[in-house]
Amino acid sequence: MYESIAVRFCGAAGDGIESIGSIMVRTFARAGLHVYAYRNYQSVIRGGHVWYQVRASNEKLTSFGDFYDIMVTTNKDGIIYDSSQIREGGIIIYDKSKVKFNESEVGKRYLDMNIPLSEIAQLYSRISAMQNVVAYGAIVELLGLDFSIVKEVLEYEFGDKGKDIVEQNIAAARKGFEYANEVYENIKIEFKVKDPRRKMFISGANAIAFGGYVAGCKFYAAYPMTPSSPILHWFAEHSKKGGIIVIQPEDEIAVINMAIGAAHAGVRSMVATSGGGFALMSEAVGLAGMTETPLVIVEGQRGGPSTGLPTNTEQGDVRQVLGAGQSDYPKVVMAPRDIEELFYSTIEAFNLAEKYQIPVIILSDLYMNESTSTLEKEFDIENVKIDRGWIVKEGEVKDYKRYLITENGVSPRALPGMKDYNFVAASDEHDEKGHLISDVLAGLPYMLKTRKAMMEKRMRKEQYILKELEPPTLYGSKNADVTIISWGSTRGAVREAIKILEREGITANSLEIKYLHPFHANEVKEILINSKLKLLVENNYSAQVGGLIAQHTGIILENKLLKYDGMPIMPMEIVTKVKEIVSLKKYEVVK
Amino acid sequence: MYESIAVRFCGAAGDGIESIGSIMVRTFARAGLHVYAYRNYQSVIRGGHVWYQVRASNEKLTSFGDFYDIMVTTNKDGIIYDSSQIREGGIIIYDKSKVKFNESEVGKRYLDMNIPLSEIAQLYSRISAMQNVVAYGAIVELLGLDFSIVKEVLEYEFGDKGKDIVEQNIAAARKGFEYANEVYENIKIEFKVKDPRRKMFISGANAIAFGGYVAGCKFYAAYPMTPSSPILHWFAEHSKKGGIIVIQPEDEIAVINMAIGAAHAGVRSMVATSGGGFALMSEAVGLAGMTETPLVIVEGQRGGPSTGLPTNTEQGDVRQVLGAGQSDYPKVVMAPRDIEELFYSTIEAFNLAEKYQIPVIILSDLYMNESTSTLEKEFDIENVKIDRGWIVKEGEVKDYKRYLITENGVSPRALPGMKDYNFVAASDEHDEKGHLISDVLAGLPYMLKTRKAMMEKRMRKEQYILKELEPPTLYGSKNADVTIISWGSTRGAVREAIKILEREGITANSLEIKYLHPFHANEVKEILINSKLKLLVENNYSAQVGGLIAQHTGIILENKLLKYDGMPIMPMEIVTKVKEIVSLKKYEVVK
Amino acid sequence: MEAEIRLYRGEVPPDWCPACGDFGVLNAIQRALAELKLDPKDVLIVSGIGCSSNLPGFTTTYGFHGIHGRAIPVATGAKLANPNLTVLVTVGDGDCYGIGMGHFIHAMRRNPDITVIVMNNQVYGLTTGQASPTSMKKHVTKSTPYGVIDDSVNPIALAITGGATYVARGFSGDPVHLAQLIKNGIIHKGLALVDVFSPCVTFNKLNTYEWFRKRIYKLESIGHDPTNFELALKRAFEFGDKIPIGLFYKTEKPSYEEYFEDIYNGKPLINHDFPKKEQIIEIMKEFY
Amino acid sequence: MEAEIRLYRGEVPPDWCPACGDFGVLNAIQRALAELKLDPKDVLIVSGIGCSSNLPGFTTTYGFHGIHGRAIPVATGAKLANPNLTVLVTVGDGDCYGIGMGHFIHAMRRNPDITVIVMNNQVYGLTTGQASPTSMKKHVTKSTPYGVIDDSVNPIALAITGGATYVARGFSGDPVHLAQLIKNGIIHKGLALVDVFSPCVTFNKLNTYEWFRKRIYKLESIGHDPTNFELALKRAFEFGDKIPIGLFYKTEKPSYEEYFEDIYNGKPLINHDFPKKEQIIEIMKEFY
Ligand SMILES: Cc1ncc(C[n+]2csc(CCOP(=O)(O)OP(=O)(O)O)c2C)c(N)n1
Ligand SMILES: Cc1ncc(C[n+]2csc(CCOP(=O)(O)OP(=O)(O)O)c2C)c(N)n1
Ligand code: SF4
Ligand code: SF4
Ligand SMILES: [Mg+2]
Ligand SMILES: [Mg+2]
Repeated sequence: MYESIAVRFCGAAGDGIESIGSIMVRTFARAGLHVYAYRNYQSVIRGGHVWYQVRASNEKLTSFGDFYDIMVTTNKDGIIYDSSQIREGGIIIYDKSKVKFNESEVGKRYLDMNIPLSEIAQLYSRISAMQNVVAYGAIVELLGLDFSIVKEVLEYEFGDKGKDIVEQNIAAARKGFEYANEVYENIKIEFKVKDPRRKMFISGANAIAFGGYVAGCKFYAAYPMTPSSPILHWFAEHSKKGGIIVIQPEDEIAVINMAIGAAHAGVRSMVATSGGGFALMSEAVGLAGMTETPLVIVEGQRGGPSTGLPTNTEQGDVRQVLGAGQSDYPKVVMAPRDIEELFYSTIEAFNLAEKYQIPVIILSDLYMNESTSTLEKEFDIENVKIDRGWIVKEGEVKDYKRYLITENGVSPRALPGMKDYNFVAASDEHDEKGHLISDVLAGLPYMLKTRKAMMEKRMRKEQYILKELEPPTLYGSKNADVTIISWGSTRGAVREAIKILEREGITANSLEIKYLHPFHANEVKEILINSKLKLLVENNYSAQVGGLIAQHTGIILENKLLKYDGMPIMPMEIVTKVKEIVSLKKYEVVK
Repeated sequence: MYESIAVRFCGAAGDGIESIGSIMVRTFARAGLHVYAYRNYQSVIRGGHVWYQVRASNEKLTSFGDFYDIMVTTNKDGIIYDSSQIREGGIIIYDKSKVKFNESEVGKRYLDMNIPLSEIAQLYSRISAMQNVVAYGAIVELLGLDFSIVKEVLEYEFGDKGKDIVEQNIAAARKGFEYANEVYENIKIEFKVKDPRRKMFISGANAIAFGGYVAGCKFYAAYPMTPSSPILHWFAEHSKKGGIIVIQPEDEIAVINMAIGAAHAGVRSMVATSGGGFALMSEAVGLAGMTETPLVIVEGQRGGPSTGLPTNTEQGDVRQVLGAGQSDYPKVVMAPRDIEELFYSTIEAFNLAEKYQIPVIILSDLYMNESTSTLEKEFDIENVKIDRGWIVKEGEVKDYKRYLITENGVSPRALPGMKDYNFVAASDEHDEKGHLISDVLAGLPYMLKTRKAMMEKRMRKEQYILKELEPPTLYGSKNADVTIISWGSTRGAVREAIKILEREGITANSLEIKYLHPFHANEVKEILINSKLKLLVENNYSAQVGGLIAQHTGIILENKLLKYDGMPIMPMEIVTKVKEIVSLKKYEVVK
Repeated sequence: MEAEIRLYRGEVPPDWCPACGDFGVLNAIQRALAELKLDPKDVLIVSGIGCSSNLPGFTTTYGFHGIHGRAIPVATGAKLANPNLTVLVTVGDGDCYGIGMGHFIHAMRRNPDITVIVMNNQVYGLTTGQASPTSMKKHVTKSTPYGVIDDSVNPIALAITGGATYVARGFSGDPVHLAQLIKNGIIHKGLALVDVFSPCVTFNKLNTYEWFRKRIYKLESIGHDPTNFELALKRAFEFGDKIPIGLFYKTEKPSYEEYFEDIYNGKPLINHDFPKKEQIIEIMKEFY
Repeated sequence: MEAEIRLYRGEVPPDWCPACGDFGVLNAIQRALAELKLDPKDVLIVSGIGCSSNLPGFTTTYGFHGIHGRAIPVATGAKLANPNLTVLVTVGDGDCYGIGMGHFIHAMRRNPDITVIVMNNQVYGLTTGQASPTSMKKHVTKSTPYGVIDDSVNPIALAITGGATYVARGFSGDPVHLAQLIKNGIIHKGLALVDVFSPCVTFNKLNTYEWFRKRIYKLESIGHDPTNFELALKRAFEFGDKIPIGLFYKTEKPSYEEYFEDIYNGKPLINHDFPKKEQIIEIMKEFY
C-alpha cells in the first residue's frame, strides 16, 4: 500500500503538459485525494524539456515528492533526464514505437509500460497532446480509480471547447484505460481513497489573488513577470465579477505609484511582481512608508541575480525587500509558508497595511506561486475579518492632523473628498499637519525636534505590530535531537523530512519563520538557545535569513543546507543533511 | 590661546553665505591653517536660514566643531536660532541698526561687536552680500592675520568678475578690517599660525570627482540629486580638460545603464546619486554583478525615508545598498571615513571594480560630500596605482571563455572590437561561454550543475576581495575604558571626542569600519571581544551597521548613540554619551 | 473673485524665490478652481519633486506630494479609485518630461480625466539649475558648462502625437489667460496638458519673462482651429522668434474611467462594499 | 550571400517557436551585416529581455543582453565609449515602447549613431502573451480578457515627433526588404529606428503573417518622399486596411558622438591614456 503516489508527465513546451497536469490534479482532488503538484519548465515557449509532477495521497501533502512512481513521456528526454528520480520499480508509460533511446544511457530501475499512445491518439485527434490523455486513462486504471471521474473532469476541462472535443478526449482516455486493463492487467498500484469527498485545490498564485479579492482589494496593477503574472491573469479574469479595477501599466514604477494613488484615495490596493520589478518599485515602497499609505506588495522570488533563472525558484530576495528604499520606515515583511497561508496572509496583509498605514510585503516564491495543492479544509470564509484601521468619519475629529503623533504611531486617516480634513501627504519630512519641515525649516530647532518626533512616531508602529504578529513556535517535539530552521516555502519539505527522520529514529523539530520584519527576536532566540543540533535550511546562496537571525539574536547558525540551483529544496535532501550532522554531532555553541 | 577657532556666517539663502564661507576657508588655508567647514541650509533657493561654519586650527581638524567663536549675521535668525551654540564669551558681529531682536529671546552669553556693515557695504555695492565681506575684513583683523591675504583671496574669488568687483570687495573688507582695528582694538583673538605654508583643501564631493579623474574615469553619467550633484558639476566642468564624457541622462536608470554600456565597451565609468536615485538603479546594480561589468557607484546618503530631508545628512542607506537587487552577486560596499579617504577610496574602488569585474559602491553622505577640509598632506599622486585586472590581449587566449571558472572567480575580460573573443554578456544565468542556461536548459542536469558552478564562481570573488581589503584596526590605546564603534563620516567626531575624553581622564579607543561588504567578521569580532565598554555611534535610526556587526559576529551592541534629526553627530554628543555609560558601567556581556 | 480665490490659499506661504514663475501658476490654478466653484475637499493635487512640485502644499485642497517623476501614475490611480475627485497634477519640466517621460507618453494614450500642469522653466530649479529636457540647445548650466547638446523635447508635439485630447500652453506672466486654459482643461473630459512657461528667475537667465514677452503670441489671436490635428502639430513646432501659447489641440475620446463604468456601477470604488460571503463562495467553486 | 551570412550565425540555435517572426529579423540582420561586410568583432548587439531580446545570443557578434527596457541606454553608453563599434539594439515592443518608453523618446533627441530594431509582435511573448503597448484596441489577451482599452502607441509617429533621423518599418515576412532597411539604418549617421512587424505565432492570433500580408504596402511603391516631415507623420498614422512599411522619414542632424569630438581627439575613449602626473597636478591647483 502506497502512502502517496506521484505521477510525472514529461514532454516539450507546447506538448500540453500543463493541461494534462491539471487534469490529473483535478482527477485526484475530485476523487477525494490530497494533491501537491509542481511544474518544471523553461523560459522558452516551445520545445525544451518540461515536466509536471502530481503527487496524491490520503494525507495532506506538503511537497511534490522526492521521487515519483509513474512517468508518462512522449519523448526520450523524460527517460534520459528524469528516470533517475523514479522510485525503484516505478512505471514508465511510453510508446515504444515512437520513443527510442539507448538503454545503456539510463540506469534501468523501472518497469516499461508500452502503450501505442500515438496510434490510439490519432484515432481521435491530430494534436499530439492527445497521447497524454490516453496515458491518463491508463493511469486511472492502474490506480483503480473509477472511470466516471475521467468523464467528469474532461467535461470540466474541455467543456468550453465544445462537445466534440470533450467526447474525443473521453474516448481516448477510455482506450488508454482499457488498454491498461487488458494488456497490463497484472500491473496494479493499490491505492484506496479513504475519504471520497472532493477536495478544494488551488495554486499559490491563485491563493494570493483570491485572498486579495476576499480582503476587498479594489485596485490591482501589475506588469507581467514570472512567477507573479498568474495573479494578474486571475485578477483580470475576475475584474468584472469582483468589481476590481485591474490594469497593466507601462512598467513597475507606474504600477506601484498608481496603486499608491488608489490607496491614498481610499481603496485597498495591491501589486505583485518578482525581484527585478521589485527593485524598480523600491523607491516608491519608501514613499508609501513616508506618506503612511497602506499598500500590499507581493514579491514572488525567482532565481537571480538579475534576470537569472526566470523560470526557476529561489528564496534570494530577503535582503532586497528588507533594504528597499533609503533610510528607515515602518513596514511588514511576511513569508507565508504554504499555499493555504498565502491566502490567509494576503488578507492579514491588507489588515496590517490599513491598520498601521504602511506597506506590507508578502514574500512568496516561484515554487509556491506555481505549485498547486489541495487544502486540509476549504478556506474559512466565515471568519474573515476586515480591519480598516483608523479612517476618520466626517465630523469625528476637530483640528484635524493627518500625522498626529500618537502612542502607537497610527494617525487618523482621512480620504480626499472628506469634509474638513484636507491635507497633503508628502514624501518630504513633515509635521503633524503634513506641512513640509524639510525645506524652509531644515536645521532649525523646531525642525530638529519635529523630525525626531515624526521619525519615532512612524517607527513606533513596528513595536505594536510585532506584538500582534503570531510569534514562531516550535513544530514537533520539544526535546528533539535536531531543530530545523526554515522560512517561507521550505517548510513543506521540512515537515516531510521530519516524518521520514522519525521513522529512522531521529527526532527533529522545526522552527518555521513567517515574519521577517519586524522580527520576533526574543522568541526565536529562546527557541534556538534551548535546541540541540541546529540546521538552517534556505533556498539561497548566502543564508539570508540566517543573517537576519544572527542580527537579531546574536546566534550564528553554522549548519546550513543552502540550495541555489533553481530547484526547490526536497525532503530527502534535508534528511540526508540531518543525518550527516547527527553523525558528526555538530552541536553548535551558542555564541 | 585658542586650540581652534570657528566662525559662523548666518543669513538667508541667496545672501551669499556660501560665497563668504568659501572665502573664509581659502583665507585660513592660505594662511597655513587647517580648516574644516560645513554648511547648513534648506531646500529652498531663496530665504530660510542658512549658516556656514568655518573652523580653523594649527592641527588637522576632523569636525566643524560643536561650538563656534565668532558669528556674523545679517538678520536676527542667526542670533535667535544659533546663539546657543556660541562658545561662552564668543563674539557676534552684526549691524545693530539693522538686526533688531528682543534680547530676552536669547540667553546672552556673547559679546556684541556692532559694525555698521550695511552702511559700509553700500559704499561699494548694492548687493547685500557685501556686508559679509565687511565682516570678513573685521574677522581677519580680530585674528591678527595679515591683510595681504585678504587681497589675494578676493582676487582669486572675484577675478573672473572683473577688476572693479575685486577692488570693491577689497575696499569693503579693508573698511571692516580698519573698523575693527579702531573701534574694537581691545577685542582680539590670539591665534598664531605655526606653519604658514598654504594647505590644500577640498570638499568631499570634489574629492570623489577628482579621485575619479585620477583613476582614469572616462565616462561619468548622473542625474542631479543632492548631495551628489556637485560631483556632476565638477566632472562637467572638467570634461574637456580631463577627456571625460559627462552626460546627464533622463533618469537614474538610464544613468547606470549607460555607464554599464560604457564599462562593457571598456572604459572606466562611474555614476553618483543619493538614496532615491540609488533605489532606481538597484536593478541594474545586479545586472553589473551578473554580467561581471566593473562599475563605480557613489551613493551620497541624505535624510530619508523617501524625499525625507533632502538637504540634511544621515547614514541610513546601509541596508538599501547591501540589499540592492535580487539574489546574491559579488560586490564591494565601502564607506570612506573622511574627505581624504574619499579621494583614495575612489581610486581603490575603480581598481577593485576592474580587478574583480564587479560593481563597487562608495557610501558617502551629505555631511561628508558637503564638508570642506584641508588635508594633512597634499594628495599623493606619485603612488597612485591603476590595476585594470585581467583584460585579455588579442592573441593571448585560445578557445576564449568570457566566464571561465577560475579559482578566484575572475575570468578573462575581452572588450568588443577585439579579435576572436566575441561573446554575449547576459543577465540570464549562463555558462562559461556566456550562453544562456536559463531557458532551454532550465531544470536539466547540466543546467543545475552549471548554475551552481557559476554562482559559486561569482561569489568566490568576495573571499579574495576580503583578503585584500585592509582590515579594521583599533585606533587609540588598546586597553581603553571604552571602545567607540563608528563607520563612514562619523569617525571625525569620534576622533575628536576621544581627545576631549582623554583630557577628562577617560581613555577611549575606536573601531572605525570602512568596508561594509564583504565584512571583516573575524577581525571585528576579535576587537569587540577584547574591548571593555562599547558604544556604537551611527547617524541613523536603526543602527544599521550595528545590525551588520551582529549578523557577522553574533555580537549585539547595546550601547548606542543614534542620531537621525538630519544633523551630523558632533564630538560633544559622543563625549556626553560615553560619560553616561562609563558612570553606569554599562559593560556588555559578549553573547 | 479675490475672495473666492482666497478659499484655495493654504496656511503655508509659498517658499519660491520672489518673482518665480510658479506664483503665477498657483494663482491661475486657484482662480480656475474658484471660477469652477469646486469645493477644495473635492480636489486632489498630485505632484512630484521640484520647486514646482511644492505647489500642493500652498493650497487648501487635498494633495499628494510624491516622488520625482511619478505624479501622473499616482494621479491616475487616485482618479480611478475615486472619479468624483477633480485631479490635478502640478509638476516641473524635469519631473514630467525627464524622469517622467515614460508615464507622460503612456498617460496620453489612456486619457484619464486629469489635468496636468507643467511648470516648465527649462531648468532643474530645486537642484540649483542643471539643464532640463526643455533647456534650449547650447544653454550653459551647471551640468552643461559647454552648453546643452541634446535637442530639447517638444512636449506639445509629443502629447498630440501620443494621443492627448487637450493640449495647451500658458505663461505665468499672464495668469488670467492661464487660468482659462486650466479651467477648460479641468472641464475637458480626459487628460488635459497645460504646459506653462514659468520662468526660474534664479537659475534661468536666458528664458526670462522678458524673453517670452518678446516672443509669445496667442493662438486665439490668429484664429487657430484647435480641432485640426495637423495644424496643431505644425504650431507645436513653432519655437523661435514667435512662440504660440493657448489651446493647440482638443478632441474627444472616452476617458480612461469610462472604460470601467460597469465596474463602478454608478459609484466610485471607494464607496463599494467588501465582497459578500455568497459572492466569495460563488467564486470559490473554481477551485474544485 | 548565404556563405557570408553564415559568418554571423552563432553556435546556439534560436529557441524561438517555429515560424516566430523573429527568425526573419535575425536573418535580415545577418544579411545586412553581411552586405556591409562588417567584421562580427566590430559589431555590438544590445538587447533587453523578451523572446526578441534573445537575439544577440544567436549571432557571432559581440553582445550585451541586459535587463528589461534598458537596451537603448546601454547601447548609448557603449557607443560613446567606443564609436568605432557598430551598435545595434534588438528588442521587443514591450521592452522598447512599454517599460523603455522614456529612454526611447530621449534617445530620439540625442541621436546616437545606433540602429534600433524593434521586433513588434504586439504582445508580451516571453511572459506568455499579455497585452503590449502596441496591442490593438479590444485585443483579448491574458491580461485583458475583456479586451485592450488603452489606445496603442504609435512608435513611428512618436519617433518622428521626438526628433529621430531615420524611421522605418519592416516586416519579418519580407526579410530581404527588411535587410535593406536595417542596412541603410546602419549606414545612416544617427539613430535609426526600424520597427518590425514580427508575428508571435503562439500568442498573437490576431496580427498574423496573413493579417499583415493583406494590409501592408511599401512606401517606396507609392513614391513616398522620406525627407518630407509632414508627409512622414501622415503616413505614420495610417494603420487600418492599408499599413505602410518602408522608410518613413530620414533627415540629417549631428549624431550624439559628434558633440564629443574634441574629447575623442581622433580616438575612441577606450584607447585614451590614463591621466598623466602633470595633468593631475595642474588640476590639483584648484584646491588651494
Ligand atoms: C529619483 C530622484 N532623482 C533626483 C532627485 C533630485 N531632484 C529633486 S527636484 C529635481 C529636478 C527638479 O526639476 P523640475 O522637475 O524641472 O522642477 P523645478 O524645480 O524646476 O520646478 C531633481 C532632479 C530626486 N528627488 N529623486
Ligand atoms: C523589470 C522587469 N519586469 C518584467 C519582466 C518580465 N518580462 C520578461 S520579458 C517581458 C516582456 C516581453 O515582451 P516584449 O518586450 O514585447 O518581447 P517579446 O517577448 O514579445 O519578444 C517581461 C514583462 C522583467 N524581466 N523585468
Ligand atoms: S529656483 Fe527657480 S524655480 Fe525654484 S523657486 Fe527659485 S525661481 Fe522658482
Ligand atoms: S512566444 Fe511568440 S514571440 Fe516568443 S518565440 Fe514564440 S512566437 Fe516568437
Ligand atoms: Mg524645471
Ligand atoms: Mg513583444
